[in-house]
Amino acid sequence: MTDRSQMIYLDYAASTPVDPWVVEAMTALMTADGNYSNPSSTHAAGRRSVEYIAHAAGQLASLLNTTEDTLVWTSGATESDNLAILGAAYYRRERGQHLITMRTEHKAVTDPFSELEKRGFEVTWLDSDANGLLDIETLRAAMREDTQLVSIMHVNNETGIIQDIQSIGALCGENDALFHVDAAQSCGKLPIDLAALPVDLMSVTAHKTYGPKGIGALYIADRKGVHVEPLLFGGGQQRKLRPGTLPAQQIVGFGAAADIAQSRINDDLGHLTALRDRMWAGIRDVPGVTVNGDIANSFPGILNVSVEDIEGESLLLALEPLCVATGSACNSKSQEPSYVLRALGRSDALAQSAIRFSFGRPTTAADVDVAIELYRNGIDKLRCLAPTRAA
Amino acid sequence: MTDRSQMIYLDYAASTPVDPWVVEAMTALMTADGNYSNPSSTHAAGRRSVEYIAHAAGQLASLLNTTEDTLVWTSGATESDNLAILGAAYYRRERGQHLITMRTEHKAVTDPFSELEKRGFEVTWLDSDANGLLDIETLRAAMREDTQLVSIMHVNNETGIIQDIQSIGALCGENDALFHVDAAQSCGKLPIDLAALPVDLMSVTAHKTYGPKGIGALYIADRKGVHVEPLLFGGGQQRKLRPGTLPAQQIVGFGAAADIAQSRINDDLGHLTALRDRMWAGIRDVPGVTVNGDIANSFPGILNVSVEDIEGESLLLALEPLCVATGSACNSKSQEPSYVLRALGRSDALAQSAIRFSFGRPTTAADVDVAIELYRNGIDKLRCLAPTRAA
Amino acid sequence: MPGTDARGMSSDPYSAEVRALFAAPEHGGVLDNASCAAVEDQGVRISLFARVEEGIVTGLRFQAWGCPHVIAAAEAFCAKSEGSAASDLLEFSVSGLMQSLSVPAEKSGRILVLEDAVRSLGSIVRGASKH
Amino acid sequence: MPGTDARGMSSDPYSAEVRALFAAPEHGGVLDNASCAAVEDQGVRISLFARVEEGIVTGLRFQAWGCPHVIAAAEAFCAKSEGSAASDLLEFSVSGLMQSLSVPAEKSGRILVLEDAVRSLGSIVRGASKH
Ligand SMILES: Cc1ncc(COP(=O)(O)O)c(C=O)c1O
Ligand SMILES: Cc1ncc(COP(=O)(O)O)c(C=O)c1O
Repeated sequence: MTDRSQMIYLDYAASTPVDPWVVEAMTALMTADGNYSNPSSTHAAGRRSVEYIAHAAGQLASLLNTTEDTLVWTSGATESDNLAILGAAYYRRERGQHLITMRTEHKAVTDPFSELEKRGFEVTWLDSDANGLLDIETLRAAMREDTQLVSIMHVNNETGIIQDIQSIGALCGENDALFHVDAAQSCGKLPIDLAALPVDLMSVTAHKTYGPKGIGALYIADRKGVHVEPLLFGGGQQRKLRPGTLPAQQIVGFGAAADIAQSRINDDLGHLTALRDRMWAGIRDVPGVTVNGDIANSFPGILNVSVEDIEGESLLLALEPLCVATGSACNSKSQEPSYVLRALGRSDALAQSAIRFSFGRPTTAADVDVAIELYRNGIDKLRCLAPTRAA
Repeated sequence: MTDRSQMIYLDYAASTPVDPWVVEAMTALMTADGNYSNPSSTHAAGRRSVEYIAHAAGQLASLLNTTEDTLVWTSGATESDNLAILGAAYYRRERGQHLITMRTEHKAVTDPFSELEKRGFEVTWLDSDANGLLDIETLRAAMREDTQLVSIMHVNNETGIIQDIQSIGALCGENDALFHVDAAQSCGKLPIDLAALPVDLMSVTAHKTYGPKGIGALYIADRKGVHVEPLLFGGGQQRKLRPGTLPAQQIVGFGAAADIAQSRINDDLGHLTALRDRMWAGIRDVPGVTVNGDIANSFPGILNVSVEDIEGESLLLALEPLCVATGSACNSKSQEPSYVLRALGRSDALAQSAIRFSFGRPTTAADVDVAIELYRNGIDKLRCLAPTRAA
Repeated sequence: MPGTDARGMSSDPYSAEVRALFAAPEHGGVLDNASCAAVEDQGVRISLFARVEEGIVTGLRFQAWGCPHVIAAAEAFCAKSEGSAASDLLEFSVSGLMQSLSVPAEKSGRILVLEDAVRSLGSIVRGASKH
Repeated sequence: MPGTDARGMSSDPYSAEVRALFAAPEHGGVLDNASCAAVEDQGVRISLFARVEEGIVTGLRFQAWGCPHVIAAAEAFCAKSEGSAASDLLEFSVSGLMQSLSVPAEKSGRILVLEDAVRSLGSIVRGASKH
């Protein structure tokens, strides 16, 4: 068994620890003193709870440079993606039933689109270039009169590649198609200015940025024609867009996490860039190693590398006690090679050897050095063990 | 402004404080040590997270006397109700499109049914007797060949009335209709034995029983023909019934709350009964006061009373610093008289004067005595202020 | 924040002044040997009692059945109008009270019942003084 | 718990024995002047090297490309079979290893590649000794 005391967590793209200050803010909403009250209640305690929530909304709105009333709380980016995609598709179904997305999106986006296909909508699945980037001309060519929704993620969860949501959004605007962005991996990590970006709907989640799991939000631009139909019904909470007792402690946790992120986003990026560059410098000369994605155009918290002729599962075990991912966390239990890497044109074998190192605030250069050593040694060992092809 | 130091919270049916032990269990899942890992990850940290979740599932399953694999985690009872009602209606739509529920259900039940009506399903809305109880013969008369789903709550959130889910379930079984129970108000508070009860689907939530807000579960009986279609898509979590990164700290909080509830359910009931009886004894001689519901057949944590010729909003203000509810928390922002009380045949005026006192573990006899005094004094004062009708 | 369905609802529905007036309505009650006007409308009941001496309102009392804003407005009216000219009652308007008590717009119908009552009291007083 | 999509997946996918064998595969490598059998199938490659003296397997080495269970199984086979009769190789079955290493059922195809390699080694050894 892995000795936990020496476990090195390099899977921050899957989830992050919750900042202690966030935990403190959450705790204050759970115990004693009436702060635990139901925000739907009219009495003093309920109003207090509402004030906390409003404050948190202000914090998240500030991070994204938008206003509180554009935000709907959800249980996470998966629900936000569903609310955006199913909700907008139905809201605008009279206008047209053509939808566009990419093959390299997260399952929380591809699965709702597949469901819509089953229900009679038509979906165009765009390919990226070999680095995972969407060519704007590919999108332009796919646009139709009846295209009503385009969904392209900001930062890819497997490769870290950053899409040009500014240009994509502009193109969507010209075609009167709504533009949804899954920003689960970028919220709190890359600057996002919703006042300036031509984005209609954006999904965010707290647990990728030192907030709690199980709380997210959907941004719905305050513009004519931008709206979604709800997926859940009951109570009147959140203008009927998303009912249910508001989980005040979760929301306050997200708000606090957003506040912290805003104050240190540049420092974080500097820290992550240094770690990612150190890691890549340490392994780039390993024979057969390649980056999945494009370092020059990536969120620096993620480095995804494949290596030739190495079996991925054995490599992963050889890397213990590193906690890293193969494929994305959400799919990594299946032994299938990542569909995202396959979509970039990687062979099954290469995709299968992919390791996603992802770094976070607590990661140190020493952690990275251990990771480098384990990666090099692991590959050496497995190569020594492997039959020489000629044998 | 209310002085918070003397605020007396008697709104435990709206939400409860989180037990400190639960908070501790949650905190352990959020900070350091790898416990914050994504349960979808395959590495050691991810597996640890999964183990915590499995343990919590065991705790909730034990409280309800069922097995872990009948439980699907959701964001609360609102989502569970939606998943059960929309999910079962669509799953069984080939079989029949007739559904049955009651007018006195929570909005989280009535609103999904109203939505289904808009989508072409047929809903029979049953009336209760004057106490809020469903007469089994009323249900029998409503049953049809094509009835595929019946949804009746266990404990009513406004009146505390307890429905006979054993008999209702048996009748549903005879008619091959699925039976869904909204147990948001009874889970952890009344004994529930799912191994013995003829219930197919049951919604529960943590925040009404000293757990965190924003986490619930749907019980789906492990019986042929009992199934729901998912509302959300993405990832493979929870057998594709409800995707999204599992909010481990929330689940662990629910588990811990369930564990505590199981160990003290009888003591809690004794405590609440004593408080409720004390409260009622202290106000029953106020002229014109009546119970909404039926004390003999109610969950003792709730006492809902109306009083003749008193304006409800002024009564509520006169009761400060008590935190109590008029109508249910979820609707109390609208000034409409409670639709639940209207459905029991209360006049608008009587419904409008309704105050729901609800008690919890921290409530003391002294709290109740203050509540009695404030209630009596408030009514006296308002009656003195009111014009004599003859004037 | 739609997040809360609480835009405009997150704050205390009652201003400090409304709370104070509601908590201690010093002019609540009846006045013997006085003119009285009673109005019932919008689910609100208001009775006003006035003693007028030489064209001046020397005593005012109210009874009210209604929400806290109605009670507070009635109290505020009485407190302010004692000592003023009886003829002013006829021109009384609640708009000043609506503002100073921050009465939410949806309650304006109820508060107008007070205006009706005051004006009706004004005519009664004028009628009485004509005798 | 469907709650976790983790039924049967919540526990460590590797037994302590698999971990130990994978961490230190003492029989990994080649053997000079030895018989050799190589099989490639199911995305798995295995080469086995055996030195046989008087019908007894006196030395065994393996090379493998595959998942940890494949490597662990190859190592376990080598460790156990050194010193046994060469003729046993022909009857070798992986079912014992599958069980003792708790190999998940979906991987049985890959482990069978080891069985093929061992039996093929058995025939080669027999052929060689007939000379
Ligand atoms: C790009 C992306 N979208 C959506 C999600 C789902 O987010 P959540 O776990 O909050 O449901 C994730 C992570 O799991 C992600 O990386
Ligand atoms: C009977 C009933 N059903 C459903 C709900 C909704 O539960 P949740 O707040 O967990 O969404 C509540 C409480 O709000 C309730 O009392």
